[in-house]
Parts: sequence; C-alpha cells; structure tokens
Amino acid sequence: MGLIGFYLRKLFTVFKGEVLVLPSRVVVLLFFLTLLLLPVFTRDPYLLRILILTSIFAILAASWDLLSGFTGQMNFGHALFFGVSAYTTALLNLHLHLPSWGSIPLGALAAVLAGLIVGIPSLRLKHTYLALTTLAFPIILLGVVYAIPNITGGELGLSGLSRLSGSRVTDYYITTILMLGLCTIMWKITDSNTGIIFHAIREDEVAVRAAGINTTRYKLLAFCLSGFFAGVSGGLYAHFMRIAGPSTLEVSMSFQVVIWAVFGGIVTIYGPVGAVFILVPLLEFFRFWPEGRMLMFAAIILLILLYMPQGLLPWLRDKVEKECPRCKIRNIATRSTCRICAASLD
Amino acid sequence: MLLEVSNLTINYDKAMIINDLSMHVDSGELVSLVGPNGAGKSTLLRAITGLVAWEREITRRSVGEDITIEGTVKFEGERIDQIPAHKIVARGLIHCPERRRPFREMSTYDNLLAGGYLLKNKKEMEENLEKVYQLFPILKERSKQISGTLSGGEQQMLAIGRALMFKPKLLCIDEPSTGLAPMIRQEVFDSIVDIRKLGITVLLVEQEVSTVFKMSTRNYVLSSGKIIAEGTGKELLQDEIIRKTYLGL
Amino acid sequence: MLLDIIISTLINGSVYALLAIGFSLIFGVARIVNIAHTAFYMIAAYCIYFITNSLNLHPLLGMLTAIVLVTLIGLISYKFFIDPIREHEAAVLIATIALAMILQEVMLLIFTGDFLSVPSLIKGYMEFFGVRIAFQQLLTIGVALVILAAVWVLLRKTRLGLAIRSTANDREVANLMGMNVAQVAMMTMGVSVALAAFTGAVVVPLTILNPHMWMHPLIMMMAVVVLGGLGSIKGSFVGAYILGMAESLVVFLIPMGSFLKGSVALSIMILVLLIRPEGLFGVAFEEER
Amino acid sequence: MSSPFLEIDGLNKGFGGLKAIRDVSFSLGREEMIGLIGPNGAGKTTLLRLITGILKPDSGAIRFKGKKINGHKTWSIVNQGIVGTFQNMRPFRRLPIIANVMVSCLSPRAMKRGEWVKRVEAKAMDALEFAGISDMALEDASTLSQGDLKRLEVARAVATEPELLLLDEPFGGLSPAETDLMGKSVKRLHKGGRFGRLHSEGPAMIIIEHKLQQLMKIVERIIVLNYGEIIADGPPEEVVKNKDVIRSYLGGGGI
Repeated sequence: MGLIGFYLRKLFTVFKGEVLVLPSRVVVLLFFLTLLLLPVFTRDPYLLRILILTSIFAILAASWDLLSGFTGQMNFGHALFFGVSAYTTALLNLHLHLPSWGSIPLGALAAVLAGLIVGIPSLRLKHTYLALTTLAFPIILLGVVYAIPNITGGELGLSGLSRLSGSRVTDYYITTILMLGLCTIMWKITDSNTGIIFHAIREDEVAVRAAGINTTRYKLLAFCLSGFFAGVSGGLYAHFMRIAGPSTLEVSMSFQVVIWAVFGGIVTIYGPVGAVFILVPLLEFFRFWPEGRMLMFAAIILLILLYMPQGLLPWLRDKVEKECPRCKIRNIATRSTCRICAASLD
Repeated sequence: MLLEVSNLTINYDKAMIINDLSMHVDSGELVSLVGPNGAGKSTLLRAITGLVAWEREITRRSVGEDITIEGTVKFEGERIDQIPAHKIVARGLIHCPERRRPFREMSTYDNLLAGGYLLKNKKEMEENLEKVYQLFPILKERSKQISGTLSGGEQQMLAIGRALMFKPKLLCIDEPSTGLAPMIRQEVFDSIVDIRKLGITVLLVEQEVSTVFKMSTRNYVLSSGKIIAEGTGKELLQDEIIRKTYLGL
Repeated sequence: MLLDIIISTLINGSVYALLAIGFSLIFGVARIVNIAHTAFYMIAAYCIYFITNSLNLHPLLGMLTAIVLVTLIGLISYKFFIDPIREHEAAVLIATIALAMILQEVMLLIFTGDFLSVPSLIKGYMEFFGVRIAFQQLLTIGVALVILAAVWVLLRKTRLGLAIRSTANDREVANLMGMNVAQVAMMTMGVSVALAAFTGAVVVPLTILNPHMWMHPLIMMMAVVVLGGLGSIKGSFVGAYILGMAESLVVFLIPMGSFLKGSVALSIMILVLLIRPEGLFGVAFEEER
Repeated sequence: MSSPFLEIDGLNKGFGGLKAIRDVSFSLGREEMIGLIGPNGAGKTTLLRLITGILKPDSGAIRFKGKKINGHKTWSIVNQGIVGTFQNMRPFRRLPIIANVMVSCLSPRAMKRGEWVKRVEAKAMDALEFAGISDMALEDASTLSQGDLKRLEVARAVATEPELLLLDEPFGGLSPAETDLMGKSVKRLHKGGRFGRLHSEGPAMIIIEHKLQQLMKIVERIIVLNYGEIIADGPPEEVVKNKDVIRSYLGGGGI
C-alpha cells in the first residue's frame, strides 16, 4: 500500500514538474481528456458525427505536414492518398466483403503505393514544379474514375459500405483514439533522427547528400509515410460515411488540406491538428447562414493570415510561452527566470 | 567630394561585415577597393548603392536575419543612405554588380535598353547606345543574341555597357575580372581606363592587385570590414601589409 | 471532324495561352503562385452576364466595364491581402486560394449555382466541308490572337514591358537600373488580372457560366505553365496549344473522352517533366546533385 | 604495384563557355596532407566539388583506392570515405547546430563505425567540441557568425569519420588566434586517434586556403591552380618561390 502511494506521489511530482509548467502541455492534456471523456457527458449524434469527421481530417492534415511541412516536398495533390485509400477500401469491402479492420489497412497500403508513384517525380523536380505536378495526380485519377463508372460508380461513387462499427459512440472512440495515436506517432517520427533528416532535406538537399545521406530514400520514405497516414484517414472516411465518391479526389479537397496545415502552422504537426479542430467545427457553426458559410470561412482565413503569416498555433504558443535564451527550454510567459537554468528571460 | 562614406557599420545578424568604415571618392578619380575574400568589399559597394537597405526591407518582412546599418553615405553632398536604391540610381550613382548578372533571357540590345530605363528621351537613348557600341564594338555584333549565351568576357562588357547607358557620374564596378581568361581580363581593364577618359569617376572592387594598382589613382585595402591601408599603387606595393593580406606571408 | 478538332484546339489553346501568360507574368516578377488567377477570369465572365442580361446594355460595353472592374478588384486584393505577406511563400499560397474561394462564394450568393449563358456577339455560322463553324468561334479565335499579339508588343516594345522582363530575370539588378521593383510588381499584377479578364470576356459567349467554372482552366493553366517552363512566355504559348490539342483529340477520338481530357493532358505534362525537369522552354542551370 | 589512394586523371570541367578545370591530374597518398591554392576563379572549389560528386566532370577519371568514383552519387562517395566542406557554408539554417551535425552522424558510414556509440547526439557533441563551438550547440544555425559557420562546416565533415577530408577555406573568417587553434585541431585530426566518441582515421586531406602562412605550417605539399590548370606542385618552400605562382597571385607586375 505504501509502495503504491509512493509511486502515485512520484507520478504526481513528475506530472507537476513536466506537464503543468507549460500552458501548451496543459492544453494538449486537456485536449486528450476532453476528447476521450466527451461521450460520458453527451451522446448527441450530431456532435459526435462532427467530431468524428474532424478527427479523420486531423489525421489527413497532419500527414500533409509530415510530408510537405517537414521535407519541404510541396504536395498539392494530397487528396490522391485520401481518395485512393477511400476507393480501395470501398472496393475491398463491397466486393471481397472485408470488414473495416481489414479493408482500412489495405486501403492505407494502396495509398503508400500511390505515395511511391508520386514520389518518383519528386526526385527530379523541385519547388513550384513539384507542387504543380503533384496537383495533377488526383485529377488524372479522377478522370479515370469518371471514365469507368461500372467499377468506380462514376459521379455517384461507391456506396453501401459496411459500418465502421455498430454504434456512433464506438465509431467515435475508434476514430478519436486512432487520431490521437497516429498524430502522436507522427509527432514522434518528426522528433526522431529521421525527423532531423527530413528537416535538413527541406533546408538544403545538396548539403544533406554531402553529409552522406541517401536523400532519395528519405524523400520516398516521407511520401510513403505520409501516404500511409492519409490512407488510414481515407479508409476511415469511406467506412464512416459509407461512401467513396469523387469528392475525395477533387482539387478542393487537396486545397482544403493545404489550408488547414498552413493556417495552423506548418512544421509542427500539432498546428494542422489544432487548425482542423478549429476550422471544421467553425464551418459547421456557420450553418446558420448556409449560403455564406464558405465565404465567411475563407474571409476568416485571409484575415488571420494577414496578422500571423507563420500560422495560428505557433503564434499563440509564442504569446503564452517563451524560450530561455540559454538552455532553449520553453517557459510560461509570466516567468521572469528560466525554470531549469534560472537565466533571466526578457 | 563626390562620394563620402562616414562611420559605416553593417551587421548581418551578429556578424559584423563592415566595421566603422570611412572613405571618400573625389570627382575624376579611379579609386579601387582591394582585399581578400570576405573582407566586405562587395557589401560596402552594396551599402553605398542602397542594396543592403533593400535587402533589409525584404528580410524584415520575412522572419529571416536582421540587418542593421549605421553611419552616413553622402553623394554630391547629399545624404543617400535613407533613400531607396532605384532613386539613388537616378542621381547618377550606378552599380555594376558582381558576377556580371546580365538579364540572362533577354537580348544584348534589350539589356542595354534596360540600362537606359530612366532615360525619358529616345534621342538620348540612341546617342548613349552609340557611345556604348563605340566602346564595345562586340556588343553591336551580338545585339540580337540572348545575353545568357554570351561568353564571360562579352557578358562583362555588356554589364559595364548597361551601367554606362544612364550616363553615370560615379560608376561602381564589382570584380569585373572574376572567371575571365587573362587576355579578356586585360581587355576589360583597358575599357575601364577608357571609361575614365570619358570623364566618369570609377570606384572599382578587384582582387587582381597589380593590374589595378597600375591604373588607379588611389586605393583602399580592406580586411575584415576595416580599411587597413590607403594610398597609390606604388606606395602600397612597397608596403608589408599588402604582402600580408595577399600572400599571408 | 478534323476541322472540329482544329477549331477546338485553337479556342482552348488560345484561352489557356492567355491565362497562362498572365499567370507566368506575376509569378516571374513577384514569385506569386496566384491560384485566384482564373477566379478573376470567372468574375469577368459574370460581370458581362450581369451587364448584358440584367442591365440590357451592349455586350461590348459589358466587356470593357468587366475588364476595368476586374482589374481594379485584382489590384485591390493584391495591395491588401497579398503584398503584406509577400515574403511568406506558404501564406501567400493559401491567401490566393482563400481569395479564389471568396470570389466563387460571392458569385454563388449573387447568381446562384445555376448554369447561365451569354448570347453570341454575332449570330450565324458558315459551312466548311460540311462542318458548321459559328462566327462567334472565329471571332473568339481572332480576338484571342490579337490580344496575344498585343501582349507580345507590350512586353517587347514598351518601357513597362522592359521593366517587367528585367524584374522577372533579376529583381536586384532591375533595382540597380532604377526600376521601382514594388511598383513594377503592382503593375504586373494589373496586367496579369486584366489578361484574365480579357480571356473571360472573349470566351464568355462560348461557355456556360457557373461559379465553379474556374477550376478546370486553373488546372490546365498550371499544367501549361509547368510544361512550357516557369517564367517562359514562349513556353506558355507553345504549351497551351499542345495541351489544347491533346484535350481536343481526346474529346473527339476517345469514347468517354470528355472525362479523360484532363487526365491525358496532365499525363503528357508529367511525362515531359520527367524527361525535361525544367519544362520545354525553361532554363536549366548547372545541376547540383 | 598498388594503386594510389586518390588518383585524379585528366579531369576536365566547363561551365558554359568557360573551362573551369582543364586536364588536371595528380595523385595523393594515404598519409598525405596537401594545400590547394590559387587566385579567385582558378577552379579550386570546382575541383573539390568534382571529387565529392556534387558536380559531374566532363571527362577524366577520379579513382579512390583504385576504384573509379566519378559518376557515383554524392552520398555514396561520402560513405566510401570522402567528405568535403562547402566554401559558401550551407548550414540547415532553421535547425539547431547540434542537429546540423547529427545529420552527418546519421549517415550509414558514421552509423556503421563505432558500434558502441549509439547516441548520435553524444557523437555530434564531440564533433562540435572538436571544432570549438560546442557551447553554442542549441542555437539555431542562422544566428552563427561567418567564422562559426566555418567551424560548423568542419564539424559536419568530421562527423562522418572520413578517410579523405576536403576542406574549403577552413580558416576563412577566423581571427589569427582561432586560426592557430583550428590549424592545431586539423593537424591532430590528421594524426588520427580519438576525440571523445569521435574516431579519427587520420584522414588524408586537401585544404584550400588563402592564408598561406597558416597553411604552410600544416601541409607538406602545395598544389597551385590557375585558370583551371596546375602550375606548380611541390613542398611549400619551393612553391612560394616559384615565379609563376607569385605572378598568378599578385598579377603580372610582380613585387
């Protein structure tokens, strides 16, 4: 009994010292808790539906950041991964009657394959050329989808997929936990040694090569990883909506992802996730004036960008926290000395 | 005094590129700035013609490095360190940039026209064009050719010709001899002497000391953003400092 | 059939060429990837619809008003939304996307999503080897070619053109020649948007108006620009007709072709880029590996 | 007869109309440390970039331990043991300095060597220590001065534990005292041994440098390039007395 108490106290000290000291960490903790505990308080199907979709898109936006934010390989056709996976999942589910736990991973694998194919031009093209080339891939596929309606369902898409699970609450838990888990994994990847190489490739690819790193392999890896995560979100989307339609491949879908990520702040992972959790519910909220909701949405993005071109979340974070000039540890903005090395913050 | 730089200090972030530097150029002179790589010669020239300030504006808008400029630059007695680069040009202070930098995708003729962009008068343009062609006959032969495909020497002549189109009072030339074969180098230097004969004051940045010392009226030796010696070529050549900065002996 | 293909190649190609050149200009001078470029084309078309159908004025007057109005809108949005964040590439990008969305939504609010059309300037058609060619089609091709020629003259023969080309080549050196680079960028934006508006004005009688009509030309325009080589006017011109022809061939020769026209054109672009990464007329610099 | 460690044979490289390197041939032994000097635009940097594979030669061969390496990708050349620094410093600006070096430590070559050092950070730290900027490990690279960037370049190169090290102006932007220190470090590196967790093979070196005085203290042989051609090759004392060299350095007039 005493031992348990000791460990509990120790856990609490660690918690107090590591989590409660930084507003951003408290926010992340609250975010996790709110999402996980929400169904205890409300089971409003409309609210849960919005949150499920938000979670799915959060994975997608974070996966864009993993590729384009970190390695700098601007991808304007991120809808490709989403769409390929959605269609693959749907086909597997409809024709082979694979349940969702089988079709979604396979759909994600198809997206990885798509990532490899899109990754090949990236080995020769740079910057704007690459961005505009990647834009083309989902549109090419969209043309094919329309051209063979007896397989893909044409404009109507493939409908009648099996449900993700039996109930809305279970659906909610599946997507939220997957979102939290996958985003944490993505954040871990970017924090690892591989992440450092991704960063470096964005900064100066030639210099990375001169350091003995096979950049081809790492760029393709980035495309595949990003494809995988985007694929999971595409598969979840198909099963949750029970339809895989052309809208998953459209240009506006690709643009949407870029908007989320840049709005939230690229090269952060948490930025795009946060942006999705702000923007998607906001768009729902604007339903009080259905005709003007996209207009208000775009106007807000435009105005916010004018004031914080580096993205919303990094901007907010810089307001509430500051970095110690000596040890580079982050501190809450109200402190006057660093919590680790006691250097003065100003 | 045509150009007067006093107490100029330039920082790029933490690195001090120009360190409390003062110098001047009188009308009719050919002054050269010499010194090893990274001494700050090009930065000094860019500061005089307003490019450093322009760069500062751009980096301020992005989150990039922070550039600070202190000190004054006077041209014909008026301060020019506060006015934008394109207005400094209008006063007759022209900068012929490092590595030639022709407008690569435009023809030789168009490049020269761009040099005379500020000339309002078509007749004046044609007169100046004729003068440049006289100075560099090769440019007339190549007038239709895309400037990116010219040889290095021709590009250098084009760059100088382009700068001459707007009748400069003071012409700043940055390292005209880099990457040129010896024969061509001599030609370029000869043309600079010719330019001076036209009554144009020249401020020259160069590495090739001996040739420059023969033609210049006065020289400044730069090292680490400071002027460490000043004088005529003859005086400097007998100086220990030159040997030190150049051969490191 | 052959004649149909030629006519539609010329029309599509001219439209893409006009759009792509405008897009190239502002990209070259200010490094702005202006996603909203074709949205300006769309609002010009709606402008003409409004003036001819609702105010019952002559279409020519409509065209002129549309061009002036749209250029003004373009300049204002550049000044207030793009210029302040110019040095943040990613932010500029989504600012232009948001701008395009705003323009689209405003049109949706005013005109709804219905398909609308504008009557031809001149009625009638001629028969040529049994193929009907409307005079409006010929007029559109003619006007488009005239505008292309005018752009060429603007760029080659005028002072502004000289400044635009110089700035696109090397911003810093242009500055050293006494050109006010910020002002040149502003004027280029004006020219670029005016070109988009012109294009809208020229094709409006041949197309159906819809607030989403900017999407397809946007993609084709970008493909053209990349195919021809970023910043190369000649490249945009040639690329536009290549892709225009590819589209026409697919539409007329392949069943289900109208669905596949975009796919085929874009595949051509990707193939060319894999062989020539700098596009057909782009400038390749010494490659660092 | 065993083939030389590094052999360069009839190398040519042109940019547009200008021939940057013409018919350059020389060879280098495993233990050698040579200086490469010449006026601006003589082709020194181009030669280094050709050896590291960043540029492709027009003709000629580069053989490393008897194996032809031109045509290989840069990273594969680095992993075979040749690494170079950049003259115009190319740090990853928005990354902390330690991360800049960690990239080099993550190369297959560096990972394979010293199995017992699994901590890349620790190894990167030692490389920084060697270059003398370990106290700034956490600063972003964009805040460094020119001289410190030079040292970062050296740290990045050393971290791959090369057998042939090509240094492009390692003393540029350093004060005389710092230059002395750097010269000593370079010499120690050449001798081989351990620097904390960093292991030195005692690499052969080619050093481009303008500060001749410092250079002469550490190298046994100097090659002089002018207009892409080798105009002198020999011990430092001989080279500085060579008429051609003095002329190319101070121009036609002489002193």
